[in-house]
Amino acid sequence: MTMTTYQRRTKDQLAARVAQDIFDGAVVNLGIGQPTLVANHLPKGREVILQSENGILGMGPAPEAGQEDYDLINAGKQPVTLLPGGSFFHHADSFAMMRGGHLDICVLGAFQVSATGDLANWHTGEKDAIPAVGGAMDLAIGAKQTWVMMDLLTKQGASKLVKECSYPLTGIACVKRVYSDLATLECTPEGLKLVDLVEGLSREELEKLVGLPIAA
Amino acid sequence: MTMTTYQRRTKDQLAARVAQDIFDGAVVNLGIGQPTLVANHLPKGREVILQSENGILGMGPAPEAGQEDYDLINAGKQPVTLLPGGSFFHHADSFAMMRGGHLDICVLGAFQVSATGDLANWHTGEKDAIPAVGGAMDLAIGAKQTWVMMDLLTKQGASKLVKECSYPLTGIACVKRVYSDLATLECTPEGLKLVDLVEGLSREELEKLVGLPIAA
Amino acid sequence: MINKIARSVADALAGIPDGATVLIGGFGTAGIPGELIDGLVEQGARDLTVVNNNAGNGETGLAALLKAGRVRKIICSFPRQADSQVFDGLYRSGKIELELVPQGNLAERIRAAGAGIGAFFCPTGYGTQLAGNRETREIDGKQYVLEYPIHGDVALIKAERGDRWGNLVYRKAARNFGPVMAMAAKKTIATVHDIAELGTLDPETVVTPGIFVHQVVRIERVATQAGGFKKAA
Amino acid sequence: MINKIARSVADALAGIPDGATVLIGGFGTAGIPGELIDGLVEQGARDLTVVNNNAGNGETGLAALLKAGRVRKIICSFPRQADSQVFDGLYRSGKIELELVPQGNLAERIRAAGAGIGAFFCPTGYGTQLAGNRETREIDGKQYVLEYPIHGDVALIKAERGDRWGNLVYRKAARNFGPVMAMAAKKTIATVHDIAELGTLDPETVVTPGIFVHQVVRIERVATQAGGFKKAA
Repeated sequence: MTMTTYQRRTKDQLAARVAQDIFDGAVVNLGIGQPTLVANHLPKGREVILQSENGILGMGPAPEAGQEDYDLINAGKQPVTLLPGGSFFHHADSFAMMRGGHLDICVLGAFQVSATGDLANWHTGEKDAIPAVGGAMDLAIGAKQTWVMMDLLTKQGASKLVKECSYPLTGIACVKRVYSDLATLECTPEGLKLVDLVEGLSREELEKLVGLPIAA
Repeated sequence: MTMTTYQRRTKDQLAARVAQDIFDGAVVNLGIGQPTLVANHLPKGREVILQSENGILGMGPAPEAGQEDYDLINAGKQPVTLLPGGSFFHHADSFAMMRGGHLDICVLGAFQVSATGDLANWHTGEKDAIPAVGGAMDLAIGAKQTWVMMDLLTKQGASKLVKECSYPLTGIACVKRVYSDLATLECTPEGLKLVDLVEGLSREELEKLVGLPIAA
Repeated sequence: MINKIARSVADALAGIPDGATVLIGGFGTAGIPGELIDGLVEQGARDLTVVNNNAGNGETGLAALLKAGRVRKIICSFPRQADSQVFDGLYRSGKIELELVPQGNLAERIRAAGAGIGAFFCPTGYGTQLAGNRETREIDGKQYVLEYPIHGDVALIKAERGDRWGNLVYRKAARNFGPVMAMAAKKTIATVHDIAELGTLDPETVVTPGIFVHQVVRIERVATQAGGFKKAA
Repeated sequence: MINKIARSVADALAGIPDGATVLIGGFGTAGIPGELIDGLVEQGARDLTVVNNNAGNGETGLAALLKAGRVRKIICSFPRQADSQVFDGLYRSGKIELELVPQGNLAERIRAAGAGIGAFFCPTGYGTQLAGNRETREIDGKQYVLEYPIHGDVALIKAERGDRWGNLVYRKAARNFGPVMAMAAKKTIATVHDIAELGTLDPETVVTPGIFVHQVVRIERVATQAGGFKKAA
């Protein structure tokens, strides 16, 4: 029996990995939570426009302490700023952007993603849980490309990449790419396809962790 | 045989008659052609807001000669002005106003109106005629009250108030009132109802001209 | 003369009946018509259906309205939050009905009500629990769910400036649901921080034309260093 | 770096293929992107479907495009006008297809395309010739007709000012179809009279956010006394 050694991507490394694939000029929506980190890692020289569901295009970084304006917040309700060129609009216009296919990329967190790109990220399905969906379903099916950013395994070691989601769905066949702490994969109608791996991990080992075939 | 003498309302008298029923604070769309005249006869002291389908609320009178701005025109493509308090908006918002039931009154011309309020005002139905509908169908069914302003009879003496429209319909059961050169009438599910008559004309004579029962 | 400026919150809210559907603007800390919600608690209408993005935070505002037992049903996209304890309690004890709606459907259904649309086929939520047993249809190879408009009896919204015709402009992301809710209600009541003289709002920049607004009430401004609003304590 | 400013009309229009659906803004004398229509005549694409409120006036602009035999079909609300002789001739001789659409349906169908709506039930035209054999439905006691979105391959619109991100503001009633057409096309090309430095357009007053715009071309202004535009001779 051989032991392989590999290092999981840290949260910042993962954010940087996602950021690397965001092209110059892209209009991007970064979901609440971990995806927000991606903004800190956009490569210099790329001009990327961030959209926020609550009616902002051209969102900038958090303001300095004391400069917070609670009329200028992101979807996670944290104070942000507006870049030159930014604009404000109402909720129906904002979701028209999202649902009408105008965003180039959205990056979301997930509980589970199926090999063919089904997404579960809004509800654990537990009986006593109070559900909340926000804009997740609109983003998932609306953007030109939906990317998921997550740890590959749960704390219990179960794969969050699955044959079929057991949690309630957010959208069907909507995820194009999964960026995880161990690997980057594509979801296709034929199943998972490998994009890259952390050093020291092989495709075969990844297949074992995930329990699903992963095309090279 | 007795001859009655009565005077038809002139175009300006008819416009003044319509204007008399437009209440203070009303938001009104005046159709192309004769209805436009109503604006000149609004009683002093009433503040009425005119909407134009091409994205104007608070439309004012025609500008002085030499002051025309061809970015500021009405639905009939004539230069107009904007009153203090007026605003501009795009076509979908403008028709949302019209179709969403936000206009208090619209005043339209007509080829025919049925006793129950069907309207025909967009197309004569002639084989070689090129049809054009514009915003007529939206206005007819969208305003809280749709009023028609027309001569009661064609040049050939036929009644334009009919049992059933023979011209292609603009909308069904949408006309509430007809203001004509001879009388003002209401269209109801039970048929026509008299509101007023020009001096010297009796309800019975009007019924003969129209060829339909007219409730007192 | 047209004068939509109300003398007080209480005057503006007078006449809201029991059983009304109340659209309430706001997203996060921005655009919540706090004074109008407090006024609605005072005003006393009960058995309300409330439409808002959330289901109340902390113990004030919408949470206070819920706590007072005045809301029969809430239509929202994101009820569960760290401080949604009032809603959570009512929901778990079956004392409030929840219609959970994806946020984009919420905005579009409200707009549809304002625009006179009878229903629309929408891609969001297809194949999920939230599509429930709604009608679905494939159009041009894509799956859609049929969604119906959300009409309000009253809309309570927060704007920045308004005039006696009811024209409104907003401030930054406080705009959010305000413009669509204004279109969708029989009676729209807006708070503003400034009453503008008629004709001083630039006609190019009016966001909500006065036709959609029925009452405008001035409220005090609580500015932060950045010129924005302090987060409720 | 994002730079949507095109060097010329010809550059902006390059690549429009034969068979394209072209949304063209404008209502009456206001908001017609004359320079782009002239450029499209030059550019040479044929077999076009044109979506515009009218079907051309006089002999220039859209009428010239029709006269050059480049338009297979026109979708509009008001083709017949005193000076629509070019369209009239083509239509009477069966050389152009006409889809006549009530103006509100035209605007709403274009918006639906931009907003990702699959179809919608709409009250306009129910019971009339223009509803054709479309599906109808009674909803809450009212009759509706099912209408489908109008997607454009290209939108040609006229705005007043724009920046390198594609943000646009308009002037008075020249706004008309511009903002909805910008949303509904794969490629939106706007003429402006001024290029604004990025950040100088007030974010509160941007009417079309840059996400909906792909090319911005500056054209000359022809001012009248009132600051508006001269009617084409």
